[in-house]
Amino acid sequence: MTPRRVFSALWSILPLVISLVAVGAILIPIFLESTPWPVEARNHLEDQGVAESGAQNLVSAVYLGYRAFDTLGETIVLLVAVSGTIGIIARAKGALAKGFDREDKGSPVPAVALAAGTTSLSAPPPRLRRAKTRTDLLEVVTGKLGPVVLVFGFYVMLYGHLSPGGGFQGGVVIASGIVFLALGGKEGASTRLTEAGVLARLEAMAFFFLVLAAFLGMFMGSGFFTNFLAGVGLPSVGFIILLNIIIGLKVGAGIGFMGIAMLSRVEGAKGEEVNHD
Amino acid sequence: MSPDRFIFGVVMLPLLGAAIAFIAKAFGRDRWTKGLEYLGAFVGLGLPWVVMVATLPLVLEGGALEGVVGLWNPAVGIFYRFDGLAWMVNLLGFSVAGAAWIYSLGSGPKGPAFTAVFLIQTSALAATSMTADIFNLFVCLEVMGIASYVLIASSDKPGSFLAAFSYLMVSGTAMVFFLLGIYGFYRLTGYLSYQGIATGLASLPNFGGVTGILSLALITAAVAIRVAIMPLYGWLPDSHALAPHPVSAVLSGVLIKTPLFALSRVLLLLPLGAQAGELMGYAGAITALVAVVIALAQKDSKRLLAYHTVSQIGYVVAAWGAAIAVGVHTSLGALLMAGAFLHALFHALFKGLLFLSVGTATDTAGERNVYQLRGAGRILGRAGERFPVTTLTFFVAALAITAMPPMNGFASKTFLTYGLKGTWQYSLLFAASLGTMASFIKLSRIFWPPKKSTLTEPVETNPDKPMDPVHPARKIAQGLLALACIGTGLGAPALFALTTELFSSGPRAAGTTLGALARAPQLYSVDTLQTTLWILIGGIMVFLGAGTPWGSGLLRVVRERPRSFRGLFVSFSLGVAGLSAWLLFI
Amino acid sequence: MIERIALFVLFLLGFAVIVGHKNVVKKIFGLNIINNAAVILFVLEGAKVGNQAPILTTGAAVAGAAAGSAGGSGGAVAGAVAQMSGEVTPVALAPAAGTVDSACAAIAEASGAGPGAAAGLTGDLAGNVAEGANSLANLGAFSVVDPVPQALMLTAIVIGVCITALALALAFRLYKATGTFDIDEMYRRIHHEP
Amino acid sequence: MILLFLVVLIVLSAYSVFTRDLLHGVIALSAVSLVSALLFYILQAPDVAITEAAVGAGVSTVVFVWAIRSTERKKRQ
Repeated sequence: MTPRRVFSALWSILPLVISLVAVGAILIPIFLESTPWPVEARNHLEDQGVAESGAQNLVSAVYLGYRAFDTLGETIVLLVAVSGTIGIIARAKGALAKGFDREDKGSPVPAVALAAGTTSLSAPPPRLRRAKTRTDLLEVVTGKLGPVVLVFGFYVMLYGHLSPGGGFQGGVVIASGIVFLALGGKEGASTRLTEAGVLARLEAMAFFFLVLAAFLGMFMGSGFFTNFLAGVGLPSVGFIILLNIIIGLKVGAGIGFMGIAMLSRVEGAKGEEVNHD
Repeated sequence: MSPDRFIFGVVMLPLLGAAIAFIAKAFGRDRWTKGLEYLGAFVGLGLPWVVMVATLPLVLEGGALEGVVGLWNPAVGIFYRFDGLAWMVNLLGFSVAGAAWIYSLGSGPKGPAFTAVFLIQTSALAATSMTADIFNLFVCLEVMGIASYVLIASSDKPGSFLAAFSYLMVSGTAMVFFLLGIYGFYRLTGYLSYQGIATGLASLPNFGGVTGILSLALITAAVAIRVAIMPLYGWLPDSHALAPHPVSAVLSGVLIKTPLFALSRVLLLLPLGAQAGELMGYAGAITALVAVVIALAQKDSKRLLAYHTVSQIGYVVAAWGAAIAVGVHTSLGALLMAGAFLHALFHALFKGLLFLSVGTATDTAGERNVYQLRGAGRILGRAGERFPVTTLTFFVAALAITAMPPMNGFASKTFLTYGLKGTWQYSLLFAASLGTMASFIKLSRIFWPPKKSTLTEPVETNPDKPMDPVHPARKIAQGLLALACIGTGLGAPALFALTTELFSSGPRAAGTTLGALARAPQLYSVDTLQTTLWILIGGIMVFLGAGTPWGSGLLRVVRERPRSFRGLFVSFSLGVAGLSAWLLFI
Repeated sequence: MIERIALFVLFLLGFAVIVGHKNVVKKIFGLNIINNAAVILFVLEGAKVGNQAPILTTGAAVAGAAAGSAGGSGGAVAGAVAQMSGEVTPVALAPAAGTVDSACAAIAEASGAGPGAAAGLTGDLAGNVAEGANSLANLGAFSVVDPVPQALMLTAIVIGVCITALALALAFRLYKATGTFDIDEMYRRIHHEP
Repeated sequence: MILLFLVVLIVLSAYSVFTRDLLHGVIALSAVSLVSALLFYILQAPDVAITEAAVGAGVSTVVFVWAIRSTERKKRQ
């Protein structure tokens, strides 16, 4: 190695070293800060959390009660991410249905020539691995396991106020149950739950009800995102259960939808199912 | 119903509209889809105006709606505050988003999915403007961010995917730093609301020491990424240049300013916030000049506009930082803040208009290169535009951005620079004005008649090519924005008075008098008109200078400077480090 | 201390990958790693104030919550603690509570306007505080960790995964367009398009 | 105890970053998520543990595996 090459190697990692040193110097005091952890919020929740929210699981109380607005934002992030991911994947196939419908056909923008993706740039189209991804064993096991996983997902979702878990976690389990059903389903005998259209509708409705649940407080309770169920005489924990169910269905449908979209892309054969909704 | 019940309408109505649009997408039957989508857009972009009008009296009285979301216990709940600042930011957001959505009917991506994501972004803007909780700010910024990545990628070009990816990576990383900043503050004070953190820090010896300062630096830098000031602007030009036109309009017009004004709430409350604002103001002044030089060097018309966004946001940040540094409760601070806000508002209008009208012209002509395209007005005429709406609206916007009276840009730049007179930032901003003038003379060449000698003009060589007619929705949106540019220009003094009035209700300012504000700057005086004349002459000189071999060589060097993904992160690290060092050692 | 240094190392590793590695999928790995480090830091430190998971399963809290979920609403909680409220006054409780300063009393007061009030707890300020004192009495033996950081981190984890999914979708499209995962190569191929 | 978990996390993260095979990296990353979930469990954060296991080791692994399967696993020479 000539000194020149050593120098150029050093030169090329110089930006990395600079940024690491800068970031490290800033972050180390924050990581090593050792003031005692504040306990005001903890004490308050320990004393009054159950009375105020109705949930024994204090994390659920914070997540869906005190700071439910954050959770709404998080759900929206998930919604946009799923919708955007599916849109980006779907358009890769040249299909327009699921993502943004581009209708400016024939417009003379030169950039449209670039838009076709694989065509313009000098990339060899990568070969899809067409190994047999479905075996009989896989079908039998996932097909039988799917309903069990679904039931477990509903359990996690419904008991989030008492035990660890909740709408989001339950929703993810439900989504994996849906994907299992989709993997195990025999041709022609699949349940409606694994159809992309049904999932998209379920997700849209659940999102609508989530917004509605936040809204109802404005009219029935005393303000946005208030526990309006308590205002009409239902137990106050009902609000958290309601949000758990809505979020669980929304997350389950959304992630399940994304999983099926990705699955059908890898398998190639069932790809169109996602797109002609 | 009392206002504090329905005030969240500005956040929730766009969300409801988005939900309706998602339902339209999921249950798509051809006839109903469009109807539901338009209903969603009306609910999301139209109805919030009712809330805005209903809260105006309260806000005008200097009042603010504040409390805890959902009336949960304040020990853990999320605080919000809807005051004059939030009202103004919402005004900015809903006006530009409405016009851009109408424009999107005529071009670019559309359909219920686009409408839904667009509405979610608008809702995130409203939420960002009124939250008073640091973790909620984090969530709002993430929602805003993810919606904008998706929208940028929706133009379906490889370049836009790369732009969206770079933006995602750099701002996703910055948001993790933001999270660490939240950690620092929560660990020190035990609160997440701005007010709680401020009181908590004030009670600590030395304001929480190094950790407090560094947490502030991390949060400020992560927001500054979104605002795109000097070391941290690298992601912006590609994404704004390659996004669909209506998305570019909203990204440039609204999306990069909302975090700035949300940040001002944090900085005005926290100790050392004034110093952080001061440094950002300096960076803003430098940004204004540097970005305009790069803009002057660009070939692509939309990229030129994107660099202008960086430059104009530099103006806003320069005045904003100076206002934070002196505090908005002082009369100078209120003047500067009002100037900064008005420029942000007016820039949203005229830059939105520029993106839309240049977008229409370049789409119709099929050419985006400033050096190639000529006679865009005639091409548009051939495409069926009898009345030259696009040409006229382009020139309205160009006059506005170059600060020619009586357009709104003239008014806001006058107000903005008035408070900075005599400082070194003022001279930088003046020099940037010359560059702006020069680059818009350059850009306006796309509307000049073609030279006889050039045969490169694509449409002239192919006169039989069928032209797509310009969609009426585009013209309506452009017309609305142009009227807004002229109208706000004429009504600027009244707006300025209103803005200063509204800012007087900002945090910490309660109870202080603003009597000194009577001396608001005279808009049309010999002095200001003289400055305008100098800018005009100087701008023409710069334009001619850029045309000389020496000038164009220099611009080519600027245009072809190396850019890389890694550079984004190196400049981010250096930016955070610089801010921290400034706060630690000042 | 040494645990946090380890987390710091983990964070720096992730950041170095984001900045330095050429492969975009590895960069997304890096984003995951730094997010994970921040989440662990929050939870780790938030867990230092207690020794129990923040799920109340013993004492008056359970009775109250069980009654609440059974349909008795918060009113049952109020009833359960009402008998105590006769004997102890809030003023007497505040010093007795030890770790709870006067802020706690103020919070309890504020809670009168919260959802608890709507649930039928109005006027049971004394009851609230009495219940507070009851669980605080056991503080030495049993106290929960701070649930707030955990709730925040749930949000942060989910947002992190959403960002990851979107980034991967974009990386996939970029791969289809350029045929490479090398970021510099991507810049070169896309920005030097004729 | 906690330190042991953290060391394992660092080792697995480093492996996921430095291995040449992206699929191995993804598996290591999902192991990172699982170890973190265990860590959260012993840190008295069962909710975070469940979320990390479901989301980090489940969803994100699926997305990664999908992305790698439909593109390339190792750098082509």
